[in-house]
Amino acid sequence: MPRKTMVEAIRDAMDVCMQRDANVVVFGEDVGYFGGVFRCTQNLQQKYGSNRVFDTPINESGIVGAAVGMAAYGLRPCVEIQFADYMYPAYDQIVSEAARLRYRSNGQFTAPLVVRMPTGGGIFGGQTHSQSPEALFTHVSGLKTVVPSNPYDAKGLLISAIEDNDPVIFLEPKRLYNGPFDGHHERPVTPWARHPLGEVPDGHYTVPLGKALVRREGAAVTVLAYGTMVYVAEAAAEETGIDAEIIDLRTLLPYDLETIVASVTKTGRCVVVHEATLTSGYGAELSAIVQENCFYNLEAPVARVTGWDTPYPHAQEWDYFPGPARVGRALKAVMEA
Amino acid sequence: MPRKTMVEAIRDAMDVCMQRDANVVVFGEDVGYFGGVFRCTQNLQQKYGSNRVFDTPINESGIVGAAVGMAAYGLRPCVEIQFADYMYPAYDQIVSEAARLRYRSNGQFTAPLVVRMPTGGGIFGGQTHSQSPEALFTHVSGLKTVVPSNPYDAKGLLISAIEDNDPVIFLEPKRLYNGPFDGHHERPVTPWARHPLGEVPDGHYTVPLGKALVRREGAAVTVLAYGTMVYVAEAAAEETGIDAEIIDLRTLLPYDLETIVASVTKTGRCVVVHEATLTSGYGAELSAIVQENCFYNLEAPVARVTGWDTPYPHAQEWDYFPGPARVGRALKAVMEA
Amino acid sequence: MVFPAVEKEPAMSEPKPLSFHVPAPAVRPGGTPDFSDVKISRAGEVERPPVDVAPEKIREHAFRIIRVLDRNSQAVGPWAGLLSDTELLAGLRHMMTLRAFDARMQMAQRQGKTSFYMQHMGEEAVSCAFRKALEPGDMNFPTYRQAGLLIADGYPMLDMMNQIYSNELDPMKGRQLPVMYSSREHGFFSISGNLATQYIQAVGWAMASAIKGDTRIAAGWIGDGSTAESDFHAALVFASTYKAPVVLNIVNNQWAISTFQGIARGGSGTFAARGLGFGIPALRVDGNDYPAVHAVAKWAVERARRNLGPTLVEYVTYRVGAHSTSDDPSAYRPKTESDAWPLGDPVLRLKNHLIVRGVWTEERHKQAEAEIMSEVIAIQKEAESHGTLHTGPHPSARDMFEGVFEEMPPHLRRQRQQGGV
Amino acid sequence: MVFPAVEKEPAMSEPKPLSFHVPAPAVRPGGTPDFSDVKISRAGEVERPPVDVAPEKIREHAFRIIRVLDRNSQAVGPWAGLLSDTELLAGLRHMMTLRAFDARMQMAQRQGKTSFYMQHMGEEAVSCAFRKALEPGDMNFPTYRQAGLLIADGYPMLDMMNQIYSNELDPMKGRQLPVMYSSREHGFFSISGNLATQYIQAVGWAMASAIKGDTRIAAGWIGDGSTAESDFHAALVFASTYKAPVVLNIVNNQWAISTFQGIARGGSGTFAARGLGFGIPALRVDGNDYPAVHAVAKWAVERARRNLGPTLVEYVTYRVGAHSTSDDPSAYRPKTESDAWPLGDPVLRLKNHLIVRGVWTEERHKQAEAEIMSEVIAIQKEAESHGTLHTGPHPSARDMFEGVFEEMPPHLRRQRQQGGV
Ligand SMILES: Cc1ncc(C[n+]2csc(CCOP(=O)(O)OP(=O)(O)O)c2C)c(N)n1
Ligand SMILES: Cc1ncc(C[n+]2csc(CCOP(=O)(O)OP(=O)(O)O)c2C)c(N)n1
Ligand SMILES: [Mg+2]
Ligand SMILES: [Mg+2]
Repeated sequence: MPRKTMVEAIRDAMDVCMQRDANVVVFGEDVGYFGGVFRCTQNLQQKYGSNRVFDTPINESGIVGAAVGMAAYGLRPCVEIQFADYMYPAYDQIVSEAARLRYRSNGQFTAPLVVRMPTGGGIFGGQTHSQSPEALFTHVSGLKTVVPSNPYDAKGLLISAIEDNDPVIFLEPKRLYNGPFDGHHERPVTPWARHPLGEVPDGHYTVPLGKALVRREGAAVTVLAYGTMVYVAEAAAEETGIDAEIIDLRTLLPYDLETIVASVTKTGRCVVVHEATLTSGYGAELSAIVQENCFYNLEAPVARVTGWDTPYPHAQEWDYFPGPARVGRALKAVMEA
Repeated sequence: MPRKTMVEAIRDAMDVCMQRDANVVVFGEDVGYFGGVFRCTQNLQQKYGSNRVFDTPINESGIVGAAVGMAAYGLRPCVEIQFADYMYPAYDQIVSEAARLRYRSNGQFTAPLVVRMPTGGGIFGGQTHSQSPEALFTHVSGLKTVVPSNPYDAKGLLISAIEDNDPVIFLEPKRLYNGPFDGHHERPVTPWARHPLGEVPDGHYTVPLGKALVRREGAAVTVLAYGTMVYVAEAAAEETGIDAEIIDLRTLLPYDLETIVASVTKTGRCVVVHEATLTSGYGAELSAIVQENCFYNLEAPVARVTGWDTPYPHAQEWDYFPGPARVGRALKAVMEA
Repeated sequence: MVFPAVEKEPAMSEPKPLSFHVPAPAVRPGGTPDFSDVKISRAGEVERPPVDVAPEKIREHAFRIIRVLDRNSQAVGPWAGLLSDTELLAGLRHMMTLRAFDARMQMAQRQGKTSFYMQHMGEEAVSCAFRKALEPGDMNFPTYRQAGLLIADGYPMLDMMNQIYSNELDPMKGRQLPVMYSSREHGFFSISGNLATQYIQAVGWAMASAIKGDTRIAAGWIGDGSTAESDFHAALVFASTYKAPVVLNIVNNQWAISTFQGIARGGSGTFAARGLGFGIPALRVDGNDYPAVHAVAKWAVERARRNLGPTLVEYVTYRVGAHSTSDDPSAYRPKTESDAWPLGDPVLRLKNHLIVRGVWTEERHKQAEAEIMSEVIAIQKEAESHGTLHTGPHPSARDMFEGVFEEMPPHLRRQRQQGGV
Repeated sequence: MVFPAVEKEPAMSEPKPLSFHVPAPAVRPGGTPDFSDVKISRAGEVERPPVDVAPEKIREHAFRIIRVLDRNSQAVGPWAGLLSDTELLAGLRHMMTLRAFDARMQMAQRQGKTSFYMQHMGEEAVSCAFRKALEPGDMNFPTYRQAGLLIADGYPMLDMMNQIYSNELDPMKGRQLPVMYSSREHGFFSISGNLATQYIQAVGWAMASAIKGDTRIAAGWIGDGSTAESDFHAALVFASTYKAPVVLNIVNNQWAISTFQGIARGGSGTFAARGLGFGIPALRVDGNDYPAVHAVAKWAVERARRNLGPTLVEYVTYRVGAHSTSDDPSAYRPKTESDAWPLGDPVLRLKNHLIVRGVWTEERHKQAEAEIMSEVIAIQKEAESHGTLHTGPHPSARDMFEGVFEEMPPHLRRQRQQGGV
């Protein structure tokens, strides 16, 4: 099977959708001629013309606002915000408009659009190229929020997102674009070409929204992770020798309660990991639903390992990033609790 | 002691601060000549002149952005967003600018500003006059978030907020402006003039940020609440006869872990209540920290009673609002668990 | 170093202290209304350029006011003559209907039958006449003060009232506020309530139409105060860059709640002037002059339809009533200000024009008023038979959980169960 | 009913399908650079109005380019003659220093000593000359491409490098990206990295100065591409309404990463034209012409200082280098495009002017180049002795937890403990 990087898989998803549905359009800052600063839309303009793939002025509210209008017209816009850190100017259009349009108009108008954005740290991007704002989306009724962790899922989930009739926030962990990353920044990068999850079928397939996947089976403790942290969790499990079951959530909303509950019921222990700051992060919701649903099975408090409650620093990237050592310590602590 | 409504108490806080500190300025949509759509700034322009109290164009990003510049200059802006539902256009200035300025400039520049906004439901305001977006602030490092529940606290907390050297989000439960509200919408409104917490001393006093208050002592279960839900929780406790300890958090960030932990350690049970939608609401964080800190004391899962995960509806206001019946059911369930 | 040292310049003479400027209206409550600063062009005076005119050729149009009906109620000048008597009479009927509807709904709110209402008094011509310049399939992105678009297009008033009452037949199932209508069929996009957000959506819709090689166009709507919002800029940037087939309407009714237009407008002279910075042709029109509104709208719509790009239109009018039922304007403007408004009343002006044309009389007008009012009351009775916000019946709690997504996800199903519905 | 029925109008003749317009640059990689569409005024041609001119009197200034240095390197026209030889020589030195600094830091990034760098090549005159029009105490709100403001004001280059290296002496304690400097002392507001947000902050700062009756003014900075951001609008609205004492600078370097200026500019002709819609005087100036930049800046600064309100200034220049070290422009524009840029190189032009003036020679220039470079290298060595991003030492993990708030709240203290620092 062909191997693809995550960038190529994401591009392929858009390509497949544009081929199948003339209503799919792609736009954003630098996504047209240049193909995006991470090259996720490279060659799409050449292939589909600037009628369907085009550069926009630098105005994130304009990008999403125009997409809402287009989606209401009948198109399926798949737009890019250059970095998740720059989505705030578009937040009003996402929260007040895209998310509520179906509801408030009783289905007369809908907003089937996808907002793609690179997210997460690990690239020395500092405060403005490293953020993980997923919790700001999962709190908003009417949005779906997706975070793929590998090329196969990225393509399948993005196709599902574009085909979905509701607005989907598609967060791409940029540190995974070229290969998996387990937090061992001092080690050489593994490219996707040498990783089984780099195998990406040609053509159309989907990975359903709302379904998590057990990436690693285990009996001792459940780790709830997504994006880059899936690999960090794997490394931590290997390195501590703890028999952790690692769940890759893939979709944060709607979340896959069944898979989560089944695992924690089995293991009786749970560690939640994410890159975003701790307080009011998505991990808080995970912690809350785990203890609401598995209280009587829990043998230790649900632990969270996350970015600290500071802006994302530059020099202290590896002090901030919740790497395998920190996750490993949490696993041990939970096992000993 | 003089009795004041919450509107009067809030106005008084600004008045006291403007009197004491010539750098305090107040502005926002309709806050100048008219005194604000809820009249919180009434007569302040008359008293302090339009140099210090003035109307702004309708641009929330402009209001907060200008406030950041003014704060960096050395003023202490206390600005109003007309409804919390309309803060989204200002979210970038709050999150990316006000919250991070001290950090990124290593203290060279700071943003001592207050953003006041009416929040919460109960007034048939529908989707755009009822929201409770506190979790969108508590997730952001560098912001303090305050929600008063009565005139005394409102004045004391707002003075603290204005005097604080960091940006403070000050959420005013609009349903409490004129009197406490326990969710029994069918009953006549009690004005603050007939409620002990309507007693507001003249002149300067502060209620410290970061300190919760036990509003009602109890042994059976801890209720964590803030704003309007404090009264709903009280009603639920009365009506169920459950000996609930009700904590009014007052400041959501930084939160008062000590008071929370002391109470839950004592009661062994905890119900978290808020108006905002459930998923990734601030209640998730409360639930998480309670079980992280009191796991071995908990005799039942921490329960959450909140607004549903839908946009705030109009006709179904009382189906949506987490009133005393729903809170009461949760109290009973937690006691029986 | 090879460079000579710069000698310190003699200190500049100490500058004077700066002072802060806050625009204020000419008059406040207690004062005598004064609109002498409102520069009003004579009817017939402003020229009618070809629709493919280069925007820079008509910059001055952004500072004048296109008017058709003169003091003698005659239609004059290059923008006159587009509408037949029957069409003008229909326009009169729409405006009168809107006014009667407003009166009843305002009263219904006062009676506690609904939570909230917003009227159009004084601005009826803008939305009623604009609607008639559009074709079926075109899409408006309105604010809460363009119900005339629905009435002039024949949207059932019963549906409007059902929504206002949030009753069992509310087409929005009780989820949305009163007056925040939505009708795809009538080219009326769901109103948000968040100001300005929909202006850029209108541009996006228009871009989509152009992308698909369609012939339908869009119209965005915004108030004078809301032009200050940032999405106004987003809309103008996108419209200018992609030459989107959209008409960008600004309804300048002089007030934004308590704030007079000078706060939003600043030093620009007019709101239409905002278009100058984007190379977008910008016109101003007497918003209380039905034929003028219609003619300018037609011009702008034709530009869009012929793929000539966006047009910005400022409708100069006056909000005679309160901002909404939550507001009392006597706190911030003289009570009699509306009487002094120099552009008169749109209903009266069209009525007088029709009388001058010989196709209308005072008697028929009175009769029509009575007929319209009793029709509106009949519909109101019917609506109330299906419930009011106060009494019910309402859409159900089940309806509250529906429609967040196309399919209800598990967490919401669980919540609905918990809610016991 | 008293109204006659409206007969259905005959259907309008079927309109042609719309088509979508996306602006594209004249040339792409492989093509021959072509700037023939850039209209360039002759040096000395554009008049110099009094600073209290009414904005509507100088609308055409938004479409022309103020230039001082002519083809023969003479300073000509009404904007010439403000600077002494020594001042011009200092300007040359600042620009040369910035260029040398850029060259070294660019290389340092390539060597892995830091994560990221952004250079100024071709745009040195803009920030270097502007700084000299300000007084101490005035405040800039810069973007990442105005390091000339620091260099021309004597901010220690060592501090800049320490920040770029995130080393133990980094004045920002490793928290902020390289090039996102901050210096209150040098009137240089902390750079955010989020585009356009600081434009409105500049207006707010200026409003504060006016509120306090101070004499200090502010300057906002933005790139051509970033004028599309909504905060640009917020800034212009507030500046226009409150007549804030602020200079609003737009650096039009033709590109926004890969996107040519036509995408942001749309149909407006120029970026300065954006001011027209706000009644804000708008000037365009040759950004590669040191004396012209300085003269226009002085004019705008004087307007602000005299409480005459905001001025919008567009600096027409060209981004010769890549957007940043993460970018390779050969993917989206002809490699030789910068050679074809009609306004030349700012360093060369000032150098030639000084030679024509008889105060400079080729030899002294070479010597100065060498001297500056060795100074920069010496400072770089010193900076590297305190660490680079690659090798350390860095600010500590403890520093990471500090400064989020004035006082560290309990939850952060607990986290710092957990982090073991
Ligand atoms: C984003 C946002 N900010 C504030 C408000 C509150 N608000 C509702 S209407 C209004 C005034 C609007 O004035 P204008 O645009 O002139 O429209 P008009 O009411 O005069 O038709 C304001 C401030 C809102 N709805 N949305
Ligand atoms: C809000 C936001 N959106 C997007 C970006 C990513 N970005 C960084 S620089 C840039 C281009 C800016 O171009 P321009 O304003 O012309 O400035 P220049 O780089 O040419 O100096 C973009 C899109 C950002 N930093 N902030
Ligand atoms: Mg208005
Ligand atoms: Mg640029």
